[in-house]
Amino acid sequence: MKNTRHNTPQTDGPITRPTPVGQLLTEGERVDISRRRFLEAAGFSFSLLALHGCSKSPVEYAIPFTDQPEGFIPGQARQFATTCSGCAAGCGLLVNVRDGRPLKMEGMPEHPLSHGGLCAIGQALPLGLYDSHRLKHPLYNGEPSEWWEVDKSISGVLKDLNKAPGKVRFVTSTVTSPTLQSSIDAFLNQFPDSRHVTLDADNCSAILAAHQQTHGARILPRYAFDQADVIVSLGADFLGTWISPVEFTAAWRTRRIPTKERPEMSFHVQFEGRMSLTGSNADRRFRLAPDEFSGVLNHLYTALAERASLLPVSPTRDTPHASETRATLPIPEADLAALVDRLWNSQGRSLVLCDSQNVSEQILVNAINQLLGNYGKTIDIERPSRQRQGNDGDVVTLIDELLSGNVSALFVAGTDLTHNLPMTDALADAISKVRLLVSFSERSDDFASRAHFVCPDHHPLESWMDAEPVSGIVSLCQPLLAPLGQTRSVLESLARWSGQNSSALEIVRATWERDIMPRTKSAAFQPFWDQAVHDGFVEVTPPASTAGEFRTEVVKLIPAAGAPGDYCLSLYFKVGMTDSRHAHNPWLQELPDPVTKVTWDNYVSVSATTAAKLGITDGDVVRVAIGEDGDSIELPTLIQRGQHDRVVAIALGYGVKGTDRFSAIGPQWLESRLTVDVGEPVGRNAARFIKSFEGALHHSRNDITIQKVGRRYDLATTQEHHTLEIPRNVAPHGAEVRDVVQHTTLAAFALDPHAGTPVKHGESDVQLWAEDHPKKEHAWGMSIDLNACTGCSACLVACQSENNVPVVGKDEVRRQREMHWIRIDRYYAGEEDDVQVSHQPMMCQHCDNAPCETVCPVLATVHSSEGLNEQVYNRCVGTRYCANNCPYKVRRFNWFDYAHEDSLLNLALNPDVTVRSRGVMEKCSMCVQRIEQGKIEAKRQGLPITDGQIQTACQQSCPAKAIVFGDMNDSTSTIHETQQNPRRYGVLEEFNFRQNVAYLRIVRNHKDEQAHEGGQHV
Amino acid sequence: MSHRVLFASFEHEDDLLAAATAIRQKGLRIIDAFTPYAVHGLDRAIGLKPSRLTWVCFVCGMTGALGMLWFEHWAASVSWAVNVGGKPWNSLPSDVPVAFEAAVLLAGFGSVFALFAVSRLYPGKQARNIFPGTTDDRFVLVIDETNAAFDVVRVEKFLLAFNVVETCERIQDGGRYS
Amino acid sequence: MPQRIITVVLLIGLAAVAASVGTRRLPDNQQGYAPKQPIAYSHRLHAGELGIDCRFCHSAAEQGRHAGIPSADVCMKCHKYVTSSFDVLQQEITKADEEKRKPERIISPDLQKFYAAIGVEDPQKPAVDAQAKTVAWVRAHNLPDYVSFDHSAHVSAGVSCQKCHGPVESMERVRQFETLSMGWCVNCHRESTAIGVEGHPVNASTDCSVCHY
Amino acid sequence: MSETAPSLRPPLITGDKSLADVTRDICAPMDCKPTGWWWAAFIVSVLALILGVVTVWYQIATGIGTWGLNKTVGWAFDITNFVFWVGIGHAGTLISAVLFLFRQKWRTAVNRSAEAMTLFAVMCAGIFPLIHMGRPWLAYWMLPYPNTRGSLWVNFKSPLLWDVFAISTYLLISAVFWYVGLIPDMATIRDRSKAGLRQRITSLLALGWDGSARTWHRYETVYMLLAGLATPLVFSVHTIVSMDFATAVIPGWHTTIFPPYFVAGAIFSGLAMVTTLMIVARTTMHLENYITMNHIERMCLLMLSMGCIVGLAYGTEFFMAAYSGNGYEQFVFKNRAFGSMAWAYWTMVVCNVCVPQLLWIRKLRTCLPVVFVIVILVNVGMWFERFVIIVTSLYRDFLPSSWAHYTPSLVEFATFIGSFGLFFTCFLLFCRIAPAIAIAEIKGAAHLKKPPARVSIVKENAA
Repeated sequence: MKNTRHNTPQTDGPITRPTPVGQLLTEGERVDISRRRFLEAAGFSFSLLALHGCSKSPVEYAIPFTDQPEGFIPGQARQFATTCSGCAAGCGLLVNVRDGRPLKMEGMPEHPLSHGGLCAIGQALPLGLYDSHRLKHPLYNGEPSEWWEVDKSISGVLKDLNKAPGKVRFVTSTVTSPTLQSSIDAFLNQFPDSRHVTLDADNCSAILAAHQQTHGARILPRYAFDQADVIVSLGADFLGTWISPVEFTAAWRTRRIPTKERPEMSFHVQFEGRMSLTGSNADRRFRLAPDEFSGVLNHLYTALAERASLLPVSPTRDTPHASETRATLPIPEADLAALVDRLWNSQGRSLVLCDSQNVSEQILVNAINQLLGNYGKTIDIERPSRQRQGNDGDVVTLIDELLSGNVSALFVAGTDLTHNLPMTDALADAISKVRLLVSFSERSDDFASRAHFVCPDHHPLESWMDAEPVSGIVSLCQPLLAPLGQTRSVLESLARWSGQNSSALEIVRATWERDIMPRTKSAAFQPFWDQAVHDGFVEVTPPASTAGEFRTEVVKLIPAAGAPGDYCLSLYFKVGMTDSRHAHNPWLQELPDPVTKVTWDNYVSVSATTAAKLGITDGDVVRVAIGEDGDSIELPTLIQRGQHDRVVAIALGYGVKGTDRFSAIGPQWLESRLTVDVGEPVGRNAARFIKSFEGALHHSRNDITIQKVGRRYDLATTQEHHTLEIPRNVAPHGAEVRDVVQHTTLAAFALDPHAGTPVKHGESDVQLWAEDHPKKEHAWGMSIDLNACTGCSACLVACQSENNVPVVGKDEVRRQREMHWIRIDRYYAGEEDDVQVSHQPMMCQHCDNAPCETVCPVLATVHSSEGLNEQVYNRCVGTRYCANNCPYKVRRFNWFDYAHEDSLLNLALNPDVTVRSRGVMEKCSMCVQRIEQGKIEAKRQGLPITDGQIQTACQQSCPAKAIVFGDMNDSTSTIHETQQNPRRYGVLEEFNFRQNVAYLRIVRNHKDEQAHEGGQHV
Repeated sequence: MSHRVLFASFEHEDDLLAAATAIRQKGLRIIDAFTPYAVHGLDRAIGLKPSRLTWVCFVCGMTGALGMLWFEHWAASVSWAVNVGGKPWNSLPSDVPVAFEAAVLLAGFGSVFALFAVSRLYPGKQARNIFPGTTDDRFVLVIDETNAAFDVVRVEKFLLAFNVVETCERIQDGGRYS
Repeated sequence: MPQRIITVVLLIGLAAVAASVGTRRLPDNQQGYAPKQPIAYSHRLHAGELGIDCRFCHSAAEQGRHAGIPSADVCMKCHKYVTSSFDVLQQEITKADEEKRKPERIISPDLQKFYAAIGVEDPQKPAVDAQAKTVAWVRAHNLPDYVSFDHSAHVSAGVSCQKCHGPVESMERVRQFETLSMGWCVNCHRESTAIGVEGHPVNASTDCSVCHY
Repeated sequence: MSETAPSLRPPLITGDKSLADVTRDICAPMDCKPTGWWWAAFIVSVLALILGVVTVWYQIATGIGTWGLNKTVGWAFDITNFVFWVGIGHAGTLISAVLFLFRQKWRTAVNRSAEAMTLFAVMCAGIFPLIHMGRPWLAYWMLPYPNTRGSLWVNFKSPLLWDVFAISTYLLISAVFWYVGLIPDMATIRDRSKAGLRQRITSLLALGWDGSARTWHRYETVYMLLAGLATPLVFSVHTIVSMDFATAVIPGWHTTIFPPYFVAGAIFSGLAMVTTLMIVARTTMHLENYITMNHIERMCLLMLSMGCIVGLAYGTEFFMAAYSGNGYEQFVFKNRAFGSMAWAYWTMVVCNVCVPQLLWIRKLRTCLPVVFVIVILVNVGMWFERFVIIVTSLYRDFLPSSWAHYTPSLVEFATFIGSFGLFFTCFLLFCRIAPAIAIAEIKGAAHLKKPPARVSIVKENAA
């Protein structure tokens, strides 16, 4: 892969005709569909004739530039630095642009936040870019219109507003962009009564509010997981969806790798109601309903306060509830005591987090962190994060204002207001009464469909923008291709309406010259700018901190609430989906949830006990309602292990308007079923359950009821059996558990780094045949550190994007025919109260003694001289024998011709990788196209291949850097190192398949020194 | 060269066999016989040597086996040596099944076509049955008359003992009778 | 003699089949394909007579998988001035001298087409419009889409252009010289690994994944 | 001198028949109009065949996805049917070739139809590996022919490739064997039918056969050779089929017992199918005198013994699994018997091991209806044997994460029915256009003692 980075690509020149997208065709065929269809119909006997009949192929054209851009090489990818816009986290992005097409999103290794990682959402950006359902024109009352017309009428209305003062409200999701912020402010300044309201669907408003009280500044601190020895998270899914998962994963990972020399790890405790990705990776996990957080926080605070001998002044004395709070403690006293010890012993090296929207709880959290002296150590409020600025207070006021009907103009950007709010008829009605409704949405989402004007923004890959996710780190977004539709940057729209006529580029440059450069040492702007564009980000001096001293007086224990309800509804966001923004992305819709492995749906997850109580099983549709007959929603059930018995969890961000487009996605045939019924959205919108009280929007509530509806609905899951234990009735004695995921405890590891190795019977490495297949040149290998891997599934989408893996739709997934080349196996073990979860990425193991190769009759899968298991699509006749004989079941068969009709969407296809036709087998190729390119690149420069020069797609953006790939012949390479790692093992290695993919054993930070023999005994 | 032959037809295989043996004891030569089915022991009775077709079969079989073994070896480890599942370039055991099949195929077809060749059986050949029913229920002996001592009447009388049904004389010329 | 007739018929049939197979190209064999180009560009003239290096126009061949078709501005490097064949221009100049007048510009019909295609009236002046559509050349060498061939790999290994493209410098219109069949590629790879290219040793692998992925 | 009438054995042909009678009786079905039964059977089979053709077309045009397969279970009905039909085929060869070598005269009654059955069964079998491919139109890539790919040959290490050779060889040899046996009868028909189409066709096929003793002599040799070749061929074919599984790594497939186990199973299923057909033919075509109870009973005894062998194999599998100490192996077999697809396993055991035990009782094995029911059940059971081996091994393999389920689709059922359609259509036509019993052979074997009917012409002349 080229690592030289370039300045902005030539987007104004004509985009060259992309090199023909690879199509796999039977011998003698070319890219004409008609004849392919004929062949299919004619089947075997005819086709022979057909093949001999036509040896002439259709004419292809080669169309050069009139004036070739500088440094442009046809068919070669060039990388451009920009910033990911999937969420507000602002990770650094390197985009591979080829022949004028952005193709593959890669993490930027130098980036101070993401450190080269990128999540599934970031990986999936191209599909959003080439989405044919994006708006191509502005809309005026739902009708396609022209910009001048829209501008004219909007400016007109705005003028009147100036005359007759009315409230102008501008709603956005968190704005980290200094430029956008300033232009919004500038725009709003025109009006007497105007406010910028920030609404985050996944908000941290309470944390900011809490700091307002404890530190006198409304800030979101920056958490340093790499500094923390003890991490206590109450519900915060910081590895999955909370604030900045990639950044946090990268930091968290640094403390999770024990070595022979330093057998140390951070200790991670998770209290949570549902099973989150973070919880699944915790060392110790307690089931705690969101409404029980306060109890635990009270306890931790009082206990720590006593330790800190703050007793006399400790607020525990002057609250009558202190005793109760202890009484109603849902967690074993001993466990908490132990935890308190650990925390106390690691002052300044611990971290306590909570995702509650309850300010008083967050104040306690701050107090605890203060007691532990974490501020300034693991919690940075000098250079706070700006990744969540959502302010519930403002939103609630806005709702009131709307209801009272004195809002005269409402602008919405970057969020779907009406989808993310608990809508009522009154509110909807009130909104429809607003004089001017303007949406900047890329698609006609729920609000856009109500708005008078839709002024579609560019896709982030088409426009200039910037971001300051963490104060002091400013990054740039640059356009990577000319806009595909007649869209317009928000910046430009706002400028127009404030009377200027400047382009987005000018606006951004202006801001940078005015605000950003002064914060650096640079003197001249142009070089500074060029460098910034090249690097994608600059580190500047952060603004002076506004945070004051900690105010103990505001700390109060939380009075135990009244009797809790039978259930506690907990609304959450799915990894890879988060809020509604990405609902139109089929890659993300088909991405199995890292924990539940469900695709294409949201659902009601309950614990097994509760399910039994309600008499429901997986797939039973239930009605969840507020109170007895309040607002309700009908969704299928999913029984989730490790879930709190009272907690009922539903994912937000579903039921998005327009997702009925996916109804007929995937193959349609005799017995196929639609992905969603015609006109139905994917999943259901649970925003109606968001509870607004005390000026905050709460994602959990107690006043709900559940009834069984009696209907059934099969969820499409990619995994049917969820444990490594064999069902009791068929488990052979002594082999009840399969040791494909090996793990041990830190204590055991400290004693013996090889702890956890299962007892082997005899020598497994005897070779039956002569060793006559030497790997002279290279020996490609991969190793995956299961201790680092969180299961975040970024690699799935990375692979899908790199290797043109098709989307097959819900029905095919239901039939266990998903096509992902890399999957992440998730296994549960242990008791409900302490479920151990392990994630294991599984892809082709590239065995040197590959069972699949031996059985292929036509030599379509053979072994390369560099240790790769090659799959030659155009030779494959599709007997599926190889897949049957694959012990890992990682081979994927093209059961149908998967749709490639959408010519715009086809632009997202990687021209380096053949698009497989019906009837051929495919599987992980270890990104052989990258290997070949790397070798050619090296040959061109006459240099040897350096370690890390060639990276597989999954490895490149792994936020946890769990995947290592390289040449095992190169004694200096990292992969060569991992060969010696005591935790190294191979899945099913006792069969002597001689895989070139190895795994590093899980080490859990437990005290008990009894190492587990492989398996998942707890 | 052409010479006269006597046809004698019977209705039962036992008569045929008895007659054939008796006639050969009298020193007469039996040229051939026509029967609806393979009469057991007739070959000995009219003095036919064991067929050499078994050798054809054997040779074909060996050709098939060895030829295929060589081809498999050549294709898999000389012409284009491909690493399949880390197996040795030339793994003899896996070559055996195909070689065996080839042997059987060639042996089978070889011997059958050999049969057709030596017995002059080919599509479109017209069978000349002097007595109809040699494919149904008649058994016919063809006796050589070239011997100077041959007396048709005496032979016919002699044959009566074996319930001969019918006799007639013909000229034999090469393969056919007229 | 029915059997004779039958055999004869069979033999004739076989002969016919054999003949047809022998004469017909195998499927997917495009050898000799020489499409007519929108502009009769002559490689013989440019690469042969004028001896311009292949890589002057097809510069990408050294850096990328595609050799690339030169963009109009590359052509204009020369054809800004050279508007017709040399002698024609010469005659005009001498003629003009005799007639004591400025030589008028002569533009050969094919260059006319070219200028028109890229949207320039007067070669001396820059193109009126950068967006002008360019010449749509017809691809003479098409590989199936499941084959990936990288020019730079071969050029840097020292394989001459003619090895695959044949004597282009002598072709008026470019034609596919070799079969470009898999067997042809593979055999060249084997050969090169065995005896090297241009004297120096190379490792031209015959792994499937060298071309198919 | 051949000592005739080995009358210790019950006669092969009951009823007092002359050679001419035999010819007439056997050729009767070809002369007279088909019976109503025949028409009924024929129409049903043709309908089934049409259904099969349509579904195969649909599936080739749409994709293998129209089957119930998934990422874990890559084979199910397709290969099950393949092995099933090959198995059926084997009994034909067994009866005609093996019994011939053992000089079992009683075979003559059934060998012709048995061979025909082999032929058609192998045809049905051959279809499945073909259509189970993702790209059947490229099936010819399985053959090692010189090509423009440099030359890229085939993988002689793949059992599937061995299959290609085994099955095609088996089909060809069976066809030849069948045809060679048919030549003398063709001559017979040629000579008894008056000039016309049939006369012309049969004389073409008879290759000018005139029953010369010399030809008979060579013919006997070649027939014996063919029988000698076909016998090991049968064993090799099913051994190779079993190697598709035995050489794989999947627990439940990776077993050394498979070759004998499969061959026994094949013969078992084949016998069942032959008997089925014999009973049908006997009743519908009035061949009671040729297909006697004696034949039926012998078949039953053969089946009984095969049933016991198969039963032993089932037991051995479990023992080996338990004895191996290999957890994966042990699991697969426990799972077969008690897992979610146990029903299939127990169907197999009941039909193949338990039911045939009834044949110990003479009363039952001489009662046609009972025998008929039993053989049908055995057919079912043997189909399930293959299904169990293929599916219940695949759907629960090494990594629990990829465990899946399998439910067949309509297309699969239709294709299966279609294969039966093809089989019976061919068989019924065969009964009409070719002698269902080898005339020459049965004449040779039967030793009819009927004295000559007519008085010799020669005698009169002499008197």
